[in-house]
Amino acid sequence: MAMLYTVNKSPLERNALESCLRHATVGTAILLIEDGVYGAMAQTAFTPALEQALQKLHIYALKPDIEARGIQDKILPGIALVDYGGFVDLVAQHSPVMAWL
Amino acid sequence: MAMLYTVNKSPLERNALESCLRHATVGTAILLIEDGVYGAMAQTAFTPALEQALQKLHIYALKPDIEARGIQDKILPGIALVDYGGFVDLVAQHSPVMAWL
Amino acid sequence: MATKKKIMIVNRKAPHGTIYAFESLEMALITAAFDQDVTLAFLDDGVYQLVKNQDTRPIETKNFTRAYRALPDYEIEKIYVERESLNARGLTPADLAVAVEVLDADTLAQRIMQQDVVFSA
Amino acid sequence: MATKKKIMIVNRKAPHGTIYAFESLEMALITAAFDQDVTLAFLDDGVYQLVKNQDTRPIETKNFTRAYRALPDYEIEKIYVERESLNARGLTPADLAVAVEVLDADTLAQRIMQQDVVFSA
Amino acid sequence: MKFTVLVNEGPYTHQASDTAFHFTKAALEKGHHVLRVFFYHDGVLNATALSVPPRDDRDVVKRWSTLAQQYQLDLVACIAAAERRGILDSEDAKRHGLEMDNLAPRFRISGLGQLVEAAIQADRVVVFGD
Amino acid sequence: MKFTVLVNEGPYTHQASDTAFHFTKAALEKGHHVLRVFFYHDGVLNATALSVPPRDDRDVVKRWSTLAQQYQLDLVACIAAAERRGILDSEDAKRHGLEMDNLAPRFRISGLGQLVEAAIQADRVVVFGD
Repeated sequence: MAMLYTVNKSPLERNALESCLRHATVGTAILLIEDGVYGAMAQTAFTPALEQALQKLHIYALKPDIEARGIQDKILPGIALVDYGGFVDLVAQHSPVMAWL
Repeated sequence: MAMLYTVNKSPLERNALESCLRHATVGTAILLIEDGVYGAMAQTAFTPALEQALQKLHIYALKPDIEARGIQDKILPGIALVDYGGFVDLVAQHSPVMAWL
Repeated sequence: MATKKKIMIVNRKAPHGTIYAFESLEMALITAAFDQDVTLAFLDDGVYQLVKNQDTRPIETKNFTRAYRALPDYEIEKIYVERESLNARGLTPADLAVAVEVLDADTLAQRIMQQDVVFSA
Repeated sequence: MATKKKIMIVNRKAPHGTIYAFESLEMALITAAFDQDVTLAFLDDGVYQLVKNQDTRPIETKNFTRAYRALPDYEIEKIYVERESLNARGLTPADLAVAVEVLDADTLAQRIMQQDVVFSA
Repeated sequence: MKFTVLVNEGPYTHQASDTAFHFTKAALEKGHHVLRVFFYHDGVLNATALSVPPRDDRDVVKRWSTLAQQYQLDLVACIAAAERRGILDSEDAKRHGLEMDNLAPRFRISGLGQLVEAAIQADRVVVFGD
Repeated sequence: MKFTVLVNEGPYTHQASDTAFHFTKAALEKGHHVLRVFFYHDGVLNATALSVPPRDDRDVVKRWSTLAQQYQLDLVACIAAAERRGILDSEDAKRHGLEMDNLAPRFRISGLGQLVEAAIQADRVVVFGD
């Protein structure tokens, strides 16, 4: 079964998302939550790293957190948005689950 | 009067020290405290940035925090070590004081 | 207390993930009530605080970001946003909910140096 | 509960600046008492936790780092440290207080995948 | 499916407790079984009975208590983490000679073993923190 | 010289409160005047009367109270930050219909204006946080 990583940190403030991507093997699912959703934005200094990651990983982002931050129109294509129920489904479908805090 | 910046974050986890250095004008004093003292180490990925900063800035590090972390033998030459009393003196000698948190 | 003090509140953290942005805004509003020379500076992830159309109903928290638009009512007129921080995040002043003055890092550094007090969180 | 679970405790934060390293170590020791298949992983700033000769008397906090040396007594034998994290910090296994297995990032990633439970803080 | 949830941060300061709450609620609504929500590190601060948030904000503590009542959810705060941060149940307070306790309804205080035990029994462990 | 100290984080979780304490103590020992130590954000958690740390660790709360007694130091926690985090003095508890309060000795609870006022009067303001 593929595993799920969650990341809740902005990639321009902390190294959590960068380190997570460095440890994500092909087919791993990554869910961006809380301030981690800033990592899903287009046209940022981190965007190239995420675009590269999208080629081998399944990347999701929590829609409630995106809307809270007003960035719904700036999300990279290829990132799937989920709500809290979708978060639960991702956890049920993957194992283990690890939080990059 | 020259100003004092304090930085308490590890430079390999967060962007605080990097951002601080980007905003430090010639002659500014920087005091590394708490996990910020990891930024004072030689031979790390951040060392080149700090060596460059040492050419135009006064960089201090809190000795109690260095000893707590066991890195007293790995501190870059040119960084002055102070204790809590020295911290107080630096604050008295500079204004304003800003914490890069 | 004859002369006003120059007090800057520096915002470097993203909103919502932590409470610092919200409680720093409260600090800014209180400080303004003391009739001092108040400046707000937004840099690094702090620039995210000012993004428009933030809607916190989906995360069920209080939408404190609406209060940024009220800053002029509190006579806080110096609102600086760092150009480099905006650029790194793909943002422009048109993305922000508030009228701000965009400064480059060097100019912002000069403005910090001129303060009497710098608060950060 | 016939079969043991594979439980990994991931340490990515520096000691002393925050309490996570200390309280994660407590978690590791308790987990070991449950007779499971326990692994500790140290990467990113977490590798600083294992540096030898840490002396917290000058900051007047409890020196919990001495307990890392006792990990084998708790039958925690899988202690992985990431090579890339050590290198970026100018550290080698000789700088550490504990005997560890150094793994590169790819190998560590494989070990994470094999777990049933991954704790982090 | 059986979940165990770990909350590492206190209310309001970090979003972790909010996200953990919405995750737990969604899991329960989908019919999953949440064996235990364990509060560690600053997470124990979610268990204070004395939090009084402004009326126009959510009440994080009360929300956990209500969810626990509704679903017979087991909310456990780590005793060692709670004691140093000033969260005590009546027994704990008495043992330390204090006249007050401040544990919120439906929370209980116990050892870290309760986390490990729930992690062993669960199909999934999900961690929320800083 | 006149100092104002701002503490943004709670005890134990972050070193900020430790460093602020050692800084404040050193300033007082050098003969400086510390006008006020203000506790904001999670810093208000330093003011809990219920913290019971292990015997082999420092007692962060008690240490602040003792320093305050020794030097007539003014320790003030922000009321808005304290209420949402469950730190209440007896008056505040009564107003909210709660039977317990948990403010540690020598701390008082007041508004953010106390921080601004002390910052205006001080020669230096030093901030400790996360």
